[in-house]
Amino acid sequence: MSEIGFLFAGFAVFWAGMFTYLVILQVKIRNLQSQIDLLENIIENHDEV
Amino acid sequence: MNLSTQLQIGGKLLNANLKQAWRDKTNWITAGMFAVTALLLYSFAFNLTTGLVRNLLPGVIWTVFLFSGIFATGQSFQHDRQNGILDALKISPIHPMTIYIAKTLANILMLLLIEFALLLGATILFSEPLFTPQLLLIVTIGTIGYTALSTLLSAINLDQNNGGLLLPVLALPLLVPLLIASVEATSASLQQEAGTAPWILLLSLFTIWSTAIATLMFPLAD
Amino acid sequence: MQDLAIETNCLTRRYDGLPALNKVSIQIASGSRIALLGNNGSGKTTLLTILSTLLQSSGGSARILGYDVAKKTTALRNIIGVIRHQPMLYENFSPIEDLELFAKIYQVPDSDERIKKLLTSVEIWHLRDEMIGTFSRGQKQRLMIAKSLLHKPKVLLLDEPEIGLDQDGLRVLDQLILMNAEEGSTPVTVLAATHREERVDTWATGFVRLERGQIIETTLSKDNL
Amino acid sequence: MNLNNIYELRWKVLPPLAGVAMIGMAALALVTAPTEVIEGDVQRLLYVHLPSALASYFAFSVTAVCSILFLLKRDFKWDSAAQGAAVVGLIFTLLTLITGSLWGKPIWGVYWQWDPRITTTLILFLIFSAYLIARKSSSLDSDKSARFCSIYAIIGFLDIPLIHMSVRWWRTLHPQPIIAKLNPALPDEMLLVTLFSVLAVILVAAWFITLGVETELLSQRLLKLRAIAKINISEKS
Repeated sequence: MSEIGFLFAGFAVFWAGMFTYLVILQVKIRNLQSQIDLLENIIENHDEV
Repeated sequence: MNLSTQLQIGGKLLNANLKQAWRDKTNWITAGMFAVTALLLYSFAFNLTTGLVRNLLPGVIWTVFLFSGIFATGQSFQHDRQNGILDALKISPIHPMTIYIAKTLANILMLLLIEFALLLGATILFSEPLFTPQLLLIVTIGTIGYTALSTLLSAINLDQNNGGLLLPVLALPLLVPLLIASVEATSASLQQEAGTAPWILLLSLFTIWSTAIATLMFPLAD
Repeated sequence: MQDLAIETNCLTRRYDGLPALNKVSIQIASGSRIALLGNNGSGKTTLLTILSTLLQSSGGSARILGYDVAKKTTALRNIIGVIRHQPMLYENFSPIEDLELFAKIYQVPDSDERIKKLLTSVEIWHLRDEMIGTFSRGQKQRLMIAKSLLHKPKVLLLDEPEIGLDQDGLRVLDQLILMNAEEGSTPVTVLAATHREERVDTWATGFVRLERGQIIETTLSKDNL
Repeated sequence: MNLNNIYELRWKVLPPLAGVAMIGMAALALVTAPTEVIEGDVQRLLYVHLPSALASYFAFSVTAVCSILFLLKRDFKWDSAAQGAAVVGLIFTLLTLITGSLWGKPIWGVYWQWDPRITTTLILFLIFSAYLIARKSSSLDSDKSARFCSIYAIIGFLDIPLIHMSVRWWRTLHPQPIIAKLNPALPDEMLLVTLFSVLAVILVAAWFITLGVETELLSQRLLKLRAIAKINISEKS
């Protein structure tokens, strides 16, 4: 691999790592939020009954 | 409660811990057995009878000591927790630090007994002068260091099912400086070359540091 | 007015988000003997564990004879005697060895006398040099009764003290702890969780009933003291 | 304006700021910064490598501080914060190690060198991996596990100087081929770019930490809601 290759690989890994983590976190938060909303709905409706 | 009564009680508790360890030897015999087996295995794998012994011995000694020691002490509070003694001590007016120090000291004494016996055995088996004052000092300091940490970690059970097994593995990364310092000090001591001093210094530093931290942390772990 | 021995204020404890104890407020007068009733999982053990300073509450406060339980002071620990579900004994010690250690820890004066007297009262003096590990549950429980009284506590926190005891053992329990009949002792406040509701009338001066971590019924009558 | 208000601004301020800083950093590192005379273009990896290392230290110190706060206050939000920060720290440690090896191959000829700093970083990685394994393998709401892990994190963090010292002595007291790690005083321009990169990556790390903490807090909340739902359902039946 040429020097530029190593440089490119390093930056690629760096950016890719950050983006991946960001995406994973966003998906996780969205999932958690939707589950929480669902449960809150259930609990509220339950109280009315 | 003042310091002198606390010391007296600590002494009593240390005595009780030692008595308990002596009567229920399972843990310690297991640790000893593990150490002997590991030593045997190493002697076959590395062919320790050749002249290269000196280079390998420090690593061999310390991996054996560290693993057997952590496995034995990692369970040390387990027993007290199971029969409720830890609770009995916690609700008593005794200071948590005293509980911790008494337990750690008992562990150290039991481990030193095993380790010195092993050193004596290894001296005969490998015909290397392993029972020297300097080496005994290094082993003692190192043992105090790792026992202080592993006893603290054993005080809190992580989870009923896997805590006991997970614990020794978790303790190892924290003990890297100790392992490096002990191995290097031992190696320097065996080769009788200059350079033992800085390693003993680092080892002592680690031991003082970990003992202090662990003693301060124990009440918080309560 | 009588002093309060045990006082809790909105005491709460949660496990995994579930409240095991939910805003429990009780006031127990000094010298009264209160039975803590309720089904399994109603929060009895949790309440007793918090009061014996072994567990942090998630909210609210608790005081024993004016000492804040959360502060876990030596003074507080010197005045409570505890029997938990599980015996708290060195399995490979003899009763004498076990009690001697704890007599030292609690700085009990004339400890040899005291130990002998207690072991005789719970009727296991003849077992004094046997290993505790070989004891039956009932024998261990008798030893626990002796151990909890060792330092003459002012407040007793008992979690099902009847476990393992035979008729004879129950009599010992009643005499020593529940009826406060130990010789020469000042009245002790007792809070005891129990399932043996038929026995409550014989010793209790009042009761607290818990359900799902909340008090559903109390009778803390002070008049029949 | 108190601390809470500042923290409320995190979603408005951190993402755009971090994003702009990162793009600026890429431009500066790849285009503006002069090519290093000896190492050539590979040297530009320094602009992601060094900031990553600093960001990981930053994250782990957040973990340690939050662990202390948890032990003192016994409030699970500090436990969540410690966990969230530990994950971010691990990611940046990993990035540090990877970019370091990619720099090491053309310069040293090998990907891995048992150099004091690399070894210390690796051990740091192991310690906080162990921390996360311990934390995730036990109940999220368990007081005991949280206490154990807090203590572990604090000891691990305080271990760093000792690890570094021991590894350094270990490496330098041994006779071995000297590998020149040429790090002459950086020229002014490079220094500026480096400082800017550090700032950018720390901003990103802060943003990630807030996101990570948010995830942990939501998990805690979900746990509580599940418990409440369970009670409600059992009351109904």
